[in-house]
Amino acid sequence: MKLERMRLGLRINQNNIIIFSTLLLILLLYGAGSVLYTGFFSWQVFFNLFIDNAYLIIVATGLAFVIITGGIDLSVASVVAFISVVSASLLQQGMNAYAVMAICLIIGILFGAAQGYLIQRFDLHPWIVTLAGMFLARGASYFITTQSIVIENPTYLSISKYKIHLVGSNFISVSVIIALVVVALAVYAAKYTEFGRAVFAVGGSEKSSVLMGLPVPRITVLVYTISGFCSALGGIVFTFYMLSGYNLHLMGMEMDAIAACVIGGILLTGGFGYLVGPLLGVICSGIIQTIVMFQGTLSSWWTKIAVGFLLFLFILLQRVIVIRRQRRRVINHGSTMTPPQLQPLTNAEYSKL
Amino acid sequence: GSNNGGSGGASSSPANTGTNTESAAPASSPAADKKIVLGFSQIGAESGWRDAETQSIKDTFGNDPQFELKFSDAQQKQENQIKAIRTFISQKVDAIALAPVVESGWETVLEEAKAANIPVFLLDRTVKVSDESLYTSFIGSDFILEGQNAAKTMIDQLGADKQVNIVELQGTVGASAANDRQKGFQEIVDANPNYKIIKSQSGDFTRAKGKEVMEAFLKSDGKNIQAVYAHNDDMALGAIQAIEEYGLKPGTDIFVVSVDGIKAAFEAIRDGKLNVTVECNPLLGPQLKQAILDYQAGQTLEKWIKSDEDVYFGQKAIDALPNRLY
Amino acid sequence: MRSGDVLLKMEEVSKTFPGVKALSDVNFTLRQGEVHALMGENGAGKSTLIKVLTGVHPMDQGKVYLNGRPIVARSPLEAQHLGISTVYQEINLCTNLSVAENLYIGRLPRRRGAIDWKKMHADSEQLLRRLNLNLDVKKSLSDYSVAIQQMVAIARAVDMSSGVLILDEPTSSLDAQEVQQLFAVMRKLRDEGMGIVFVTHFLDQVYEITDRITILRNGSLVGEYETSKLSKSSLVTHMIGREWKEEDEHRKTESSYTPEVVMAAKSLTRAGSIKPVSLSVRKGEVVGLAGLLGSGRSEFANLIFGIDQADSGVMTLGAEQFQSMNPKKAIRQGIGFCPEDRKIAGIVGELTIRENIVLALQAKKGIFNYIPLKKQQEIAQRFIDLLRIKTPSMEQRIDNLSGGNQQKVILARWLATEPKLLILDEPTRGIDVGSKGEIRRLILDLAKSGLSILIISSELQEMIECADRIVVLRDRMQVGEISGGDMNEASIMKMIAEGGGTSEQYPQTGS
Amino acid sequence: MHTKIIWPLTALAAILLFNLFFVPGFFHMEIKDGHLFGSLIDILNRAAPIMVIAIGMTLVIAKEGIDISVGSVLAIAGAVAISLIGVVPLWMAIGAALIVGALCGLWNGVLIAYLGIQPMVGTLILMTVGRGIAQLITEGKVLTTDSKSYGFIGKGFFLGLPFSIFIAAFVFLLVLYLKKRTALGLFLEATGTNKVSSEYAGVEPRKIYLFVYIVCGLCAAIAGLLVSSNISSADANNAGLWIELDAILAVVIGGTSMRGGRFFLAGTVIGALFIQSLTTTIYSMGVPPERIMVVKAIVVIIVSLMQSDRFRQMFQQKSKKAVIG
Ligand SMILES: Nc1ncnc2c1ncn2[C@@H]1O[C@H](COP(=O)(O)OP(=O)(O)OP(=O)(O)O)[C@@H](O)[C@H]1O
Ligand SMILES: Nc1ncnc2c1ncn2[C@@H]1O[C@H](COP(=O)(O)OP(=O)(O)OP(=O)(O)O)[C@@H](O)[C@H]1O
Ligand SMILES: [Mg+2]
Ligand SMILES: [Mg+2]
Repeated sequence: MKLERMRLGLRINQNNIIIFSTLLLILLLYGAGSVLYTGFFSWQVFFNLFIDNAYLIIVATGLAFVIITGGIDLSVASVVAFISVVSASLLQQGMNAYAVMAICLIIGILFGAAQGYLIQRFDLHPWIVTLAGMFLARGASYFITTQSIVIENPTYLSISKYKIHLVGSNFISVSVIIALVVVALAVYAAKYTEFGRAVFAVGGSEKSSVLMGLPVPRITVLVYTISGFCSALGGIVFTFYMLSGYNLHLMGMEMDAIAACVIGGILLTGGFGYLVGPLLGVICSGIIQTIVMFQGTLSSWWTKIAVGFLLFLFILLQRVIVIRRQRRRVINHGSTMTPPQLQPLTNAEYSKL
Repeated sequence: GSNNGGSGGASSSPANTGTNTESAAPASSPAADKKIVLGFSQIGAESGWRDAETQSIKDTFGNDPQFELKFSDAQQKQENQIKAIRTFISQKVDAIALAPVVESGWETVLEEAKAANIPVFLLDRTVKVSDESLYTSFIGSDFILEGQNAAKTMIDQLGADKQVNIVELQGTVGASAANDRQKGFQEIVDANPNYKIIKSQSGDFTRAKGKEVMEAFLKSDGKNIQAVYAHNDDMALGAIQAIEEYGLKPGTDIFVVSVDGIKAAFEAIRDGKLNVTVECNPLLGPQLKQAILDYQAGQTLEKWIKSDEDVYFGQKAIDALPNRLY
Repeated sequence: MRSGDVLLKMEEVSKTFPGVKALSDVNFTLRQGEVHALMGENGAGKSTLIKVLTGVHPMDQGKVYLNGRPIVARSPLEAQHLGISTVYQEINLCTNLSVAENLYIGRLPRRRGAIDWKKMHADSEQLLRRLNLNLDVKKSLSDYSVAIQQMVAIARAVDMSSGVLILDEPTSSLDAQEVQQLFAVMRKLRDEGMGIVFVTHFLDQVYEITDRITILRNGSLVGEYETSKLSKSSLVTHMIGREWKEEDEHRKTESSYTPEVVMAAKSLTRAGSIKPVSLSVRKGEVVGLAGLLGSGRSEFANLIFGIDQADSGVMTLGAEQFQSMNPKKAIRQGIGFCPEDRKIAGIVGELTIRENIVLALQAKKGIFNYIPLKKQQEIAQRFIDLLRIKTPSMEQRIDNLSGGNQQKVILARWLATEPKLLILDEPTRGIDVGSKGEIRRLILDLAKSGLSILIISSELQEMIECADRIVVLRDRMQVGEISGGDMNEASIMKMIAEGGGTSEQYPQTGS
Repeated sequence: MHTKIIWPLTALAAILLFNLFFVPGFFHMEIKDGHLFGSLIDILNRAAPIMVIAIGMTLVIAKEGIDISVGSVLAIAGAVAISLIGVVPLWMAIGAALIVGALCGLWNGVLIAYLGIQPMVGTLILMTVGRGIAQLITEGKVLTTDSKSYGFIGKGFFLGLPFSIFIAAFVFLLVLYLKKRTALGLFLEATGTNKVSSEYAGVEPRKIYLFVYIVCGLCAAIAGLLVSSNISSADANNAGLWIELDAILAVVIGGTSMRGGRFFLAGTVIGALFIQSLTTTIYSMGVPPERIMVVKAIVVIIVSLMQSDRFRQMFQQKSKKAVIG
């Protein structure tokens, strides 16, 4: 009996398992790529994962808050594209770069808040509201222009081209720093603020949260606002990356962002997950793509099949690891008569985030 | 700028040891036994036309022992194309070919390619960059010209003094091919007061959408339509079906003109259902190969290498049909 | 203010739900320093009164005064700010969060702007110790049983309350010790001058702890009484609105079982959950499973019904032997199982009462053997009448029913499958006195007609009154069996405490 | 229960009314070559694929799932059918397409029901891979067929009406039968609402899920036949692109909640008709293509607001207050 308890106590908690398995599989994939392709195992290839995906990391991290409350935001990709068009056209008219960034962030915040308000106030399903938001943001950018606009603003150019050198001549971009800061803030907010925990509570049970006296309406609006803000910030970062505004940018990227969250261990049903998850998810799909690119002989359709297959393999392995470790959850019965031993070993749950 | 295979952390990665010959000037011809590595970033496989382009490149370079082709499909996403170029750079290819999905947003990555001394050839669409030296050459056609040719041929065929109401099936909203084909066409049509575009709607470059939109046009304007201008052949083929189902004769009752020149369009011309197709040649492989070889030989290249293209209608199209590859 | 002053006053409160007049012109007064019982049959409107008070539902009309000042709470949050804290009938906590977070969310301790997890964990442990609970507060709440969750909800409310504390059936899943623990805390709070509203269907508890009783019937006020001046029988009479006689308390008079064994489990084991249990039930026999909270009673029932798979052991049903079981198979073999956690494993919230009742029967018949609507209605009506389920229509969504009526619907679901063996895990939890008696009578009648019943109940008295035989579990192990005249609370408690009796038969393994 | 359907009906009526005033000849119908002909018929015909997919999607959503792979499955089915026409008899080609669709559904079902992968992600895999497979089958080209009998499915006329309408109606009635005359509806709504309770009551949620995804795959395949036969060609790249969004929209407009539970097949059909009417209206109105998205967004929000109880309550309260005050 004692032994049993010990073993169970040592178990990694369910949330952690997914994060661990994701990390493990990322290492595995990266290792496989390095063995198979010359040039794969280099700092720059590794950094490129972050450079190329900085905007996605930001967007997915913002989205994660929404998903943890049990909602969804399908508008993120369109908002990024919209922001790119807005900034490009404003810059074209000669507006100050920082003013443009501020305007973009405000747009994102308002857009997100409006979506959140509709969802919360009228009890509409997030799928529908944000789907309309997706149409709206894409459509609105067509009102500005159907062309792509190149950005020639010197501030944007210099930010875009600024290289932060790490390990020799290898570099990362400013956007990577922004993305990592966003992730760090998100992790902090999720664990160390009342709001962060309330987000998890709402995801666990909205009804209970209301009855426990949490300001659920405010939280709901706020998570969509965060998602809108992150989309706008992602839009700015994406604009640095592309130096252009175009309404056809990032068609279907919302699925990438959602997939990143899920691969990173965030349950779409809400209530579970860690905020580093999206980052790991993005890196994982980044590696998959890099492998496919290094492979270099796949035709279009085989590329699709390969990407999907690797994704499948990844998710499958993740499930297998999780199921194997999970077994059946122990129901711990403490009672006045037979107090259960305290189990100090499960610290892992909270020290690990 | 530093060259990429330099000192520092890079040496810690096994992949970078040895075999780093082309950090010198790119014009130096490669060692006899060394293949010229070409990285080709293709948009995707969204149409038969694009597939023909891919096939042409693959055939040209895949069957040539002098070359090694690295192919990457971006699935319609610019980010993927940028990633692909970065990957090519880190793989140290000798040349990059890029069929850009959009015109803008290439500055940064092309600079990286330039810093790595890798020539970049653009295929079928060009890019907007402040510094023209970021790419070596653009090989492809002129969408505006295609639009103009479509309009000119139509006016020629129907007669300049006839009253003609045109409906336009646009490509994907915002796509440069759609923008320019519309622009070129509009320019010519606007110059003739007898020709009017009465409705314009996006058919997303697809047959199904082309048919659906045409159906709606026919329902609302019916007999008022004398001509259809489709931004690509697929939409035109869909529109032809819609016209037939509506009870009119495409090619006779309604004049149909489109762009691309795929084989099915030639067949439609043969059957008298399509009037004109303006060719937009996807078989760019040979031209690209020549350009790369010229570049390696140190020649200066033209900035815009125009592809060989033509306008097909009537007997000319029927004669050309047996030789169409795609 | 002194003890006895009016703390909370509700005047002329009305509330209508579609098709139901849940409250009509109800008055309610709570004084400082008292424990006030709110009593009534299932569906009388007790929970509704609490919910309109705390802003879960808006009230149609009526006024509320707190300390003499009119108040309107539009949400539980506002009610909390006014000093009213509540444990609702259906436990409302977030099981995905840790125990500590559930205790403190909404008011998490902070240090330099950030949540102070250390302090929170320490505080939580201390808080729970007041209720004599010793839990790992870092674990997620879902790792604990309903009873523990109930205690956590109480702890949260107790800690937050300042003025008014409302407890809606807090004791329904607690055992005697825990109830005593809770009462101790309640008495302390009362002595500190707090007003406590207490809802329960256990009359003993009412007489033990409360000072005053307000009785509701059919959404209307019957009256307010001092507990000490109201006899038990008149209390019940007021509640059910008719004369209540001792005969309504049904007891087992004679055993009616035959020697034919309906179900025999032999050394059913499941690692980490239950040690070998052997048990057989004869036709028409009522067997009780006794034990403390967490002794493994539900676990055993889950094994029989195939919710969990046994690692070893065999089950014999009729002539057939089974190594593994699943619910569908079990139902087809004539087993019915009324699980203890109504909200999670019992009701299907969005469906109607009719659909909830026929669900298991339909599963038994199979997907293509559809029960025609007419027949469904017949069945539903029969059980609504039989169990006196209080509802405006059988097409009402089940989650709009009161807690006790939901329980009756679940019972009806299993009776409709016409089982040979019915497992009832806490069948009378949350059910009012009147109906409890009826359910007991029903059990006895069913047994008489040849149905075998395995009953798990925390109310020992109830089990003693219906069962032919009681099997005692302790620490997830079978420790003994009592039958016939030996069955009384004392002997059972003794066996539980000592683990004595037939323990040689089931040698203890491990520590 | 039937009040739910009022809102989509109102929306549909509103858009038809709009057409009555603003699109001349919209309600005009004539009989040509023995079949009915007019915008309304066109809408029915065009809506058929979305309808069929949305019916499948309704079941999936009722169990609180989602299937975003339907567009890819549609493309695969079309590709399979057209590539096989001429090689094998027509019925075999059609059968093969349907079988492939069912297999796709089975695949989704296994991932979701038995491996416990979340529906959105589980079907995301097939969404990506599926289009690749469709392209593999067509080798990236647009395959065409001139089989008249195949073309009949999507553009033929039967009893004066487009044949596709009969197919959609058949699918609808079949699923309606399953819902009303078997316990599928009950079990589905039960598992969609509370999986644990249903399992305790002897329903087997996994089998239900599997079945539902297979039906959804089949529906997507049928839609694939309709679409590819309508244009007599299989376009692996574009067929059914984004159709999942329209289908989901149709389901939700029809009154089925994305949170699972109760589902309304008739509502879904009306939702699909509404979406198609909207699209056709936009086309015939000559709305500039770049405005379509915005128009659609606004209409979707208006319709869902109309469905929202809370929104209506707001107005009722306002009008009450107005009366009192
Ligand atoms: N949300 C709701 N919608 C419709 N009817 C409801 C709703 N909540 C409660 N009711 C109805 O109101 C009446 C009173 O229910 P309430 O829950 O207050 O009873 P109760 O006295 O708490 O009973 P119990 O002892 O069983 O908990 C019941 O008839 C119930 O069906
Ligand atoms: N997988 C498991 N591993 C270890 N212990 C378990 C496991 N599952 C259940 N338990 C323990 O088994 C015991 C039996 O729980 P069960 O719910 O059957 O108790 P019970 O006697 O029915 O009490 P209650 O009256 O609360 O229902 C509990 O102490 C629980 O902690
Ligand atoms: Mg109640
Ligand atoms: Mg139990």
